[in-house]
Amino acid sequence: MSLLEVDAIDAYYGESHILRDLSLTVEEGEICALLGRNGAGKTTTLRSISGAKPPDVRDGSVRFKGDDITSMPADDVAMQGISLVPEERRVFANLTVAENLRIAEVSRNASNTWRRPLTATGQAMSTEQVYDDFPRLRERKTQKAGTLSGGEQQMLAIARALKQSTDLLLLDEPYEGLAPKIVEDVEAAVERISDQGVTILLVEQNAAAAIKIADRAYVVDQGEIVFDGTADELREDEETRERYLGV
Amino acid sequence: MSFHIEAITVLLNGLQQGAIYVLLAVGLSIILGTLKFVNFAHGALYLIGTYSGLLLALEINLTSGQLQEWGYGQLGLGLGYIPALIIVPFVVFVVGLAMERWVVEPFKDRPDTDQILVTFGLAIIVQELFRAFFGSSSLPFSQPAWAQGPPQVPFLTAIPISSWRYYVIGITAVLVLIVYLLVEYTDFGLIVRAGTRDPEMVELLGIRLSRPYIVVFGIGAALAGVAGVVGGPLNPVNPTIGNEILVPAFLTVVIGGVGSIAGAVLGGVLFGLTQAILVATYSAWAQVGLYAIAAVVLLVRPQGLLGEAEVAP
Amino acid sequence: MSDEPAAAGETDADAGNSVADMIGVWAPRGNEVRVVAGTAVVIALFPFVFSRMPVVSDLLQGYQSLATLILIWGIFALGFDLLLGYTGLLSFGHAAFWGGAAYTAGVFSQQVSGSPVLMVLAGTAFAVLLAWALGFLSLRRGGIYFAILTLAFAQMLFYMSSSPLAFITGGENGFTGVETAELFGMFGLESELPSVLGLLLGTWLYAFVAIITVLCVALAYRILQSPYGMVFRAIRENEQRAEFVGLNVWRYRLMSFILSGLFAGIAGSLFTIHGSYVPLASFYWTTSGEVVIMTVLGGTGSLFGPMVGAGVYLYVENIVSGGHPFDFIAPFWHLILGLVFVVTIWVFPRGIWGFVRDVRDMVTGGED
Amino acid sequence: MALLETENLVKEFGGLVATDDVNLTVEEDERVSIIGPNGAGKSTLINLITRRLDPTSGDIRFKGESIVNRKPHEVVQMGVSKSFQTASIFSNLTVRENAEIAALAAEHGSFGFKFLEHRDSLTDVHEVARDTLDAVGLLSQADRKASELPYGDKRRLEIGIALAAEPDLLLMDEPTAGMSPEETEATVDLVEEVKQELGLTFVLIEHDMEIVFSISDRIVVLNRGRVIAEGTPDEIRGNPEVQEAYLGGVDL
Amino acid sequence: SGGGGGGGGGGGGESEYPELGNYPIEGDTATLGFNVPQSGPYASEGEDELRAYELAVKHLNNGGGWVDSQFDDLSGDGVLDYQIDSVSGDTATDADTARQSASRMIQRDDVIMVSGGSSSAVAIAVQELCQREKTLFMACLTHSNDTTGANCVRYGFREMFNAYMTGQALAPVVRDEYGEDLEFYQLYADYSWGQTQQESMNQFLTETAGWEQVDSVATPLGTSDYSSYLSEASNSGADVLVLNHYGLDGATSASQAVDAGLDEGMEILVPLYNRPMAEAAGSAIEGIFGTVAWDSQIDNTPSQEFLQAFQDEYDRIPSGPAQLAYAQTLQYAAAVERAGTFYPPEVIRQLEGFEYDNIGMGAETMRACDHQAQRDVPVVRGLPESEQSEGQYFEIINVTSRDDLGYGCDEGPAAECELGEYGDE
Ligand SMILES: Nc1ncnc2c1ncn2[C@@H]1O[C@H](COP(=O)(O)OP(=O)(O)OP(=O)(O)O)[C@@H](O)[C@H]1O
Ligand SMILES: Nc1ncnc2c1ncn2[C@@H]1O[C@H](COP(=O)(O)OP(=O)(O)OP(=O)(O)O)[C@@H](O)[C@H]1O
Ligand SMILES: [Mg+2]
Ligand SMILES: [Mg+2]
Repeated sequence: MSLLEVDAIDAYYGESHILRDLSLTVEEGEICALLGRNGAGKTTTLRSISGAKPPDVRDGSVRFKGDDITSMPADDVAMQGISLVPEERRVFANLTVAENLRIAEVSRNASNTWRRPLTATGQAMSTEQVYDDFPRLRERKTQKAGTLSGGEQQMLAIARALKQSTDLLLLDEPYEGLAPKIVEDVEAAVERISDQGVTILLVEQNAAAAIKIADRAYVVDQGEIVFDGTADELREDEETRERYLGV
Repeated sequence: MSFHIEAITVLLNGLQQGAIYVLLAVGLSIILGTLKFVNFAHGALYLIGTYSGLLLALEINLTSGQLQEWGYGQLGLGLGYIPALIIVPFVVFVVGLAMERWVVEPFKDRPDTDQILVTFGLAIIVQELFRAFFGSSSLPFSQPAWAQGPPQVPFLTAIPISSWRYYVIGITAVLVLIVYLLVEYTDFGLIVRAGTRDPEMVELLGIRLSRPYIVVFGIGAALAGVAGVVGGPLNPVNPTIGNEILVPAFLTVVIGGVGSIAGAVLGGVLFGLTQAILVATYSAWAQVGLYAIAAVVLLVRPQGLLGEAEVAP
Repeated sequence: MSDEPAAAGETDADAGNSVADMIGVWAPRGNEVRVVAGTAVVIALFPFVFSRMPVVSDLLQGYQSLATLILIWGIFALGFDLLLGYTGLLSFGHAAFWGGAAYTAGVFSQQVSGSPVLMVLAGTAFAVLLAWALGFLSLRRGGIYFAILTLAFAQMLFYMSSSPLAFITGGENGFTGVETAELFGMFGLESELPSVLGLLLGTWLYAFVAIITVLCVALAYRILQSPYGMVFRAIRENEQRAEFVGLNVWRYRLMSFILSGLFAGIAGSLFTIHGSYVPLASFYWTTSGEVVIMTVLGGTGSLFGPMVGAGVYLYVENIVSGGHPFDFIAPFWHLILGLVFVVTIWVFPRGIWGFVRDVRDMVTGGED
Repeated sequence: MALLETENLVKEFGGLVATDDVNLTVEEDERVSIIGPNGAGKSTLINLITRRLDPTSGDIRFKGESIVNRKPHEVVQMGVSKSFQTASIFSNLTVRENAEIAALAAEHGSFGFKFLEHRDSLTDVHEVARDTLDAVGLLSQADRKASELPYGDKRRLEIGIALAAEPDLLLMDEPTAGMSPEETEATVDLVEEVKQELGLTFVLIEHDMEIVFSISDRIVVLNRGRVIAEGTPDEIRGNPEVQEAYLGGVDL
Repeated sequence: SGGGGGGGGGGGGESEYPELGNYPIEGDTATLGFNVPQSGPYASEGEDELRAYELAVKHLNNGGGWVDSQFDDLSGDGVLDYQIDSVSGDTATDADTARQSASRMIQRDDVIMVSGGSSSAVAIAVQELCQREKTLFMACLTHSNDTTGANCVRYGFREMFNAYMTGQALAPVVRDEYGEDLEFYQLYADYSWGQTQQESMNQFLTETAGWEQVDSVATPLGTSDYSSYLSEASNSGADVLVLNHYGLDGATSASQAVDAGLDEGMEILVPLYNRPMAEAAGSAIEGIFGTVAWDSQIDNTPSQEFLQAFQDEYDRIPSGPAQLAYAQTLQYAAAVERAGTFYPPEVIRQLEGFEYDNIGMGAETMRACDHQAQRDVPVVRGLPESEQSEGQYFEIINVTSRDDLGYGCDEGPAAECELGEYGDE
C-alpha cells in the first residue's frame, strides 16, 4: 500500500474542469515531484489532496494510509498527518514568528482534538529543533511575519508545517521568489526533512531544481498526468521535458 | 459646588454610560472582526440578559402580558444580584452558542445585507416574544440596596452617583481586560487572530475553526448578557431596550474600528463622555451630538479610530 | 435620440435638436405602455375591490384611506428598492427623506401654499437635496458602514426635530399645522369623485395619489430601462470592474441614492397630505426599518415586489392589529410580521414577488 | 512622445518593494510584453498604471499627461483599458449587457444624467457592443447570462469588455490563463486581429513564452520589482541575466 | 366624507339633519371606537382603560354602575333607540399609529365617537383627525396644556385637568410642607407636555410658593439614563428637584434620583403621577408629591360606586385613567340623549357649558370656550413600599377645589385656543 493514492480524480473550480482523471501515488519515505507549467493544475492537485475548497472534487478518490480522505474537510486531513506549505507562503502577517510557529502546535490542544480522528504518526518538531534548522527564524522570533523577506517567509511556512505531526509534507513551489542562495538553504532543509523520514510531495515549475532532489516525478499538463517515472527517466526524456516543461 | 467635583461627576457619568456601550461593542466587534458576521440581534442578547438577570435576582409581579393572563404573573427566583451576575453570562453564552449554530452558520456565506436583515428580523421577533410573554410595561429592576446611594468612601460621598454605577465601571473594566488578555495572550486568541486574516490556512494547520468561532460568538453574547444585568438597574426594563441600545452600540464599534477591542473601549468612552459633557453644557444637543461625533469620526477616518484601513486586494 | 452622443452629463445640444431629444426621450418604448397601463388598471380597481366591492371587501375588511396609504408607502418602497435591490446598498436611514419631505410639505402648506401639487414638489425637492448631502457623506463606505452611517444621520435628524428644532416641527406632538388646499383650487381632496369614478376610486385624494403612483412606476420602470438600470446592476455585481470600464461608480451610486431619495420624498409629501399631520416618528429609525421590511418582504430587485410588500405590511399592521376577524392574534401582529420577514429572507430571498414568479415559472414551464 | 511612460516608479507594501524604480516606456502602436517570475511585480505595475494602487513615489504619464492623481475611471476614459488576470465580468448580466456597459462608458463618458433615456435609443452603444462581441466571437451568445458561459468564453468576454471601452492602450494580465491551447491560439489571433483593426497599443503579461515571443515587438523583464532587461525578443532570448532569473534552462 | 360610500338606506326617524361624518348611523347599532395603547410603553394603562370602556358599554346597554345611579339622562337600554357596540384599536402610544387606527375606526367601522389618549401627542394627533372627519373625540388621559390650548378642537373634549392646573394645585401644598424661600431645579421632558408642565411649575412655584428657580433643563424624550442630568441637578445645590417626566420616564428619573442619593439632600416632586409609574418606581416614590387623575381612595359616592362596579366586573382596583375612560363614555352618551340625536354638532352643543357633579370629582363645568373641564385636582404623596399594595400607591393629601384652580377663557392656555367648526355652519 502506498502512503498516498490519488485515484482518477476530477476537480472543478465552479464549472471549469481543471483536473481530468488524475492519478498519482506517493510511497512512504520518498521525495516525489509534481511538475508542470504555469496553470497546469499542480496547486489544484495539492489542494484537492489536502481537502481545501475550492476546488471541488467530483469524481475519483484520495486515500491516505489506506483511508479514504476524499471528502474530508481540510482540518481533518491535516490531523491525519498531511501538512501543506501553500503557494504564496500564507504566513499570518499579523502574528509574530514565534506565534506563527506556536499556532501549528495549538492543533494538538485538547480543545481542538476532542472527538476528532487523529491518526498522524509523524514526529512533530519542537520549537527548538525548528530554530536549530532555521537559525534565521530564531533571530526574528518577535518580528511580525508580514515584515519578513520572501525567503524568510518561505522558511517560516515550512517550519510551521514541520511543527505539525507530519507524515506527508506537500510543498507548493517552495523556491518561488527566493534568491538562489536561499534556494540552496531551502533545498538542504527539504533533504534533511526527508532524511528524518518525512515523505514529501514537491510541486515545482522548475524541473531542474526538482529533479535534483526528487526520487520520482510526475508531469502534469492541463490537469492530466502526462509523465510518470523516476527522476532519471525524466532527465532522459527530452520530449516530455520539451513539450510539457518547456525545457 | 466646586468645579472639580462637577468635572469628576461628568467624567464618572461618562465612563459609566460608556461602560455599557463598551460591553456591547466589544462583543459585536470581535464577532464582526472574526466571524465577519453582522449581528443586528446583539441588542436582543442584551434584552435576554436583562430579563434573565431580573428574573434571577428579584421577585416580580407582571402587570400585563400572556404569562400574567395565564396566571403566572408572579415570577422570579429572588436569588439576589450576585448569583444573577454569575448565572446570566452563562445563560446568554448558551443562547449565543445556539444562535451561532442555527443562524450565523447558515448565513455566513450570504452577503452582509442578508445578515443584517435576518438578524434585524430576529431582533424584532425576540423583542415581540418578550412583549407577548412579559407585557410591554416597564418592570422595576431596582439597584440592590447595598449599592444604592453614593459609596461611603470619604471623597466619593460628595459625588451624586450611586455605588452601582461604580460597580458597572469596575465590572466592565475587568471583563474587557479579561477578553483582551484572552485574545492577545492565549492559544485561543492566537487562533482567532490568525483566523481573522487567513481562515483557510488555519484549517490547513488542522485546527477546526468552527470551535473557536462558536466560542467567540458565545463570549460576545455573554458580554451582552453582562451588559444586560449590570445595565438593567440603570434603565427601565421593557422589551424595547435591546433595540434601543443597538444603534449606539453599533456606532461605538464602527467609530472604534471593527475588530479592535481597544477601539471599542475608546469609542464607548468617547461616546459616554461626549454625552455627559453635552448634558452638562448644551443638554438639548446631547443626543444629536452623539450622532454628530460618530459622523465626523467616520468621515475623517472611515476605518474607525483604531481600525485598520482595508488593503487593496 | 439623435445619432450624436451628447457629451458626458451635459445636455447642451442646440435647441431644435433638444426638442427632438425630449420627444425621443419621452416616447414610450418596448414594454413600457403595457407595464404602465397594467399598473394603472390595477390601481384604479384596487380601492373598489378593497373597500367597496360586495363580499370581497367584507372579507378583506379594507377601507379607503388604507388603500391610499398603501400606495404612498408603495412609492417609498419602490424607490428604496432602486437602491437596495438594484445597486445593492442597504440604507437604514431612509426615514430622513420620508420625514424630511413630510415636514417640508407640512411647513410649506402652512407658510407658503397649500396646493397639493406644490406641496409634493417642495417636499420632494427638500428630500432630493438632503439625499444629495447625506449620500455625499455616507457613500464613502459600503456594507455595514453605509448602513450605520445612514442610520446615524437619520437619527441625528430625529433628535434635531424632537427638540432643538421643535419650534418648527412641533417635537413629540408632531406637526399639526398642515393646511392642505383644494386640488387645482377646485377639488376637495376628501370629497368623492363623481359617479363611477367615485365608486371605483373613492376620493380625489386617492385619485391624486394614484396618478402620482402611476407616474412613479413609469419613472422607475424608465430608470431601470435606461442606462442607469444596467449600470446599477453592474455596480452591484462587480464594482471594481465597473470602475475599470470607465464608469464613475461613486457618482452613479450617489445618483441611485438621490433617486431613491426622490421617491421617498414624493411619498413623504403625500403622507403629509394624506394625514394632514406629520408625526415625529417619521424621522425615527423604525420608519427606515419598516421600508426595509416592506421591500424585502415583497421582493428586492423587482418593480412591483416592494409595492406588494408595502401592501402586505400595512394590511397586517392595520387590519390584523385592529382585531375583529383576527381578535386572537391581533396583539401579536408585530411578532407575526417579524416571523414572516425572517422566513422570507431565509427561504425566499427574492420575497413574495419572487416566490410568485417562481411558482408561475414552474407552472408555465419557465418561459420568461 | 511616448504613449505611456513611467518615471522612477516605486511601490512598497510595508517593507516589500514590489515595484522598484521602474522606467517603462510604451510607444504608440507598440506591442510590449512584460515577463518575470511570480511575484516579480508585473501585476503591481499594471495596477499602478490603472490607478488601482497608489504609487509610493514616481510618476506615470499617459499621452504626456501625469495620471497619478487621476481616479481609475478617469484613466479608463483617457484610453487605458485593462483585462483582468482572473475573469472579471458581470455574471448576472447578459453577455450583451456586459459589452454595453463598457461601450456606454466609452461613448457617453464616466457619468451622465441619462436616467430618463431608454436604453434602446442608445444606438451608438449598441453598435459598439455588437461589433465588439462580433470581434471576440460571442455575438451568437449575446443573450445568455454571462455566468453560464464556459470559462474560456468568460475570458473572451473579459477581453471583449476591455475592448468595448475603445482603448488606445490595452493592458492584458495573463489573458490566456485557464485556456486550452486551442483557445489560447484563438485568443492570440483575436488580439492580433484587433490590433490590426483598431490600431491598438498593448501591454501583455504572460507566462506562456510562445505567445510572448511570437507577438511582442519588445519585451520587458521584471525581477523583484526591477527591470532587469529590455529589448526585442531576440535580444531577450540571448540575455544571460534573463536566462538566469526567469527562463532558467528554457530553450527558445 | 368617509368611506361609507353613501348608499343611504338609513331608516329610522333621524332624518332632520344632513349627513355629516358618520352620521346618520346605519342600522340600529351605534359603534364607539376605543383607541388605547395595547402595545408600547403604556399598554398596561391601556388595558385598564379598555376594561373601563367595555364596562361603560355594558352599562349603557344593560344598566348598572353610574348609568343607574348618577346619570339621569341614561336609560340603561342603549342610547336613543340604538344599541351600543364598540371597536378597539391599538395606538402603540405612537401618534402615527394612533391616527391610522382612528382612521380605520372612522372609515371602516363607521364609529360615531372615538375615545382614547394616553400621551398628549396621541390625543392631539387623534383629535385633530376627528375634527377633520367630523367625529367626536372624548379625550381620556392627556395632560398637556396644548390639548385644550393651542391644539384644541371643536370635536374634542377633555375631562382630565392639565399641567397648568397641576401647578396651581401642587404649589400651595408643597409650600406648606417644605416651607418658603426654597430653590428648585427642574428637569423636563423636551416636548410640548414637558415644556408646558415646566412653565406652569415655574410660574406657580414662584408666584404661589415664593420659591426661586435655579435652572430648568430639558431631557430628550426617550432618555433612559438620567444620571448625568441628575448629577447636574444635585450639584446645583437646589433644595427641591422637580421631575417633569411622564409615566415611565418619571419612574425612571425618580428611581435614579433616589439611587444616586439625591433624596438625601433635596426634596423631589413629580407633578403628574400615574399608576404604571408608581408600580415601576416602587420604593422610590416614598414621600414624593404629585397629582393624579383620580384615585380609588377618593371618598365620595360616585367614586366608590365606580370602584365597586369595576371590582365586581374585573376583580381589581381601577386606575385613574380607567375612571376617565368610563366617565367620558357615559358623558358622551348622556349628551346624545339630551340632544335627542347623534348628529355631532348638536351633541357638541349639549356638552359645551354642561354642568355636572356625578363622576366623583366635585362640581364640574365642561367649559364652552376651550372644552376643558373645570374640576377638582387630587394631590397625592407616594407611600413607602411597605404600605403599598395592589392599586394603592399613594395617600391623598388634598383634593384641591376647582375654585382654587383654573383660568379664564382669555388667559393661560385657553388664550391660544381656537375651536374650529361645528360642521353645520
Ligand atoms: N480559484 C480558482 N477559480 C477558477 N480557476 C482557477 C482557480 N484557481 C486556479 N484556477 C485555474 O485552474 C488551473 C490550474 O491552476 P493551478 O493553480 O492548479 O496551476 P499550477 O499548476 O499550480 O500553476 P502555477 O505554477 O502557476 O502555480 C489554471 O488554469 C487556473 O487558472
Ligand atoms: N496588497 C499587497 N500587500 C502586500 N504585498 C503585496 C500586495 N500586492 C502584491 N504584493 C506583493 O508584491 C509582490 C509583487 O506582486 P505582483 O502581483 O505584482 O506579482 P506578479 O509579477 O504579477 O506575479 P504573478 O506572475 O504571480 O502574477 C509580491 O511579492 C506580492 O506578494
Ligand atoms: Mg500553483
Ligand atoms: Mg500577476
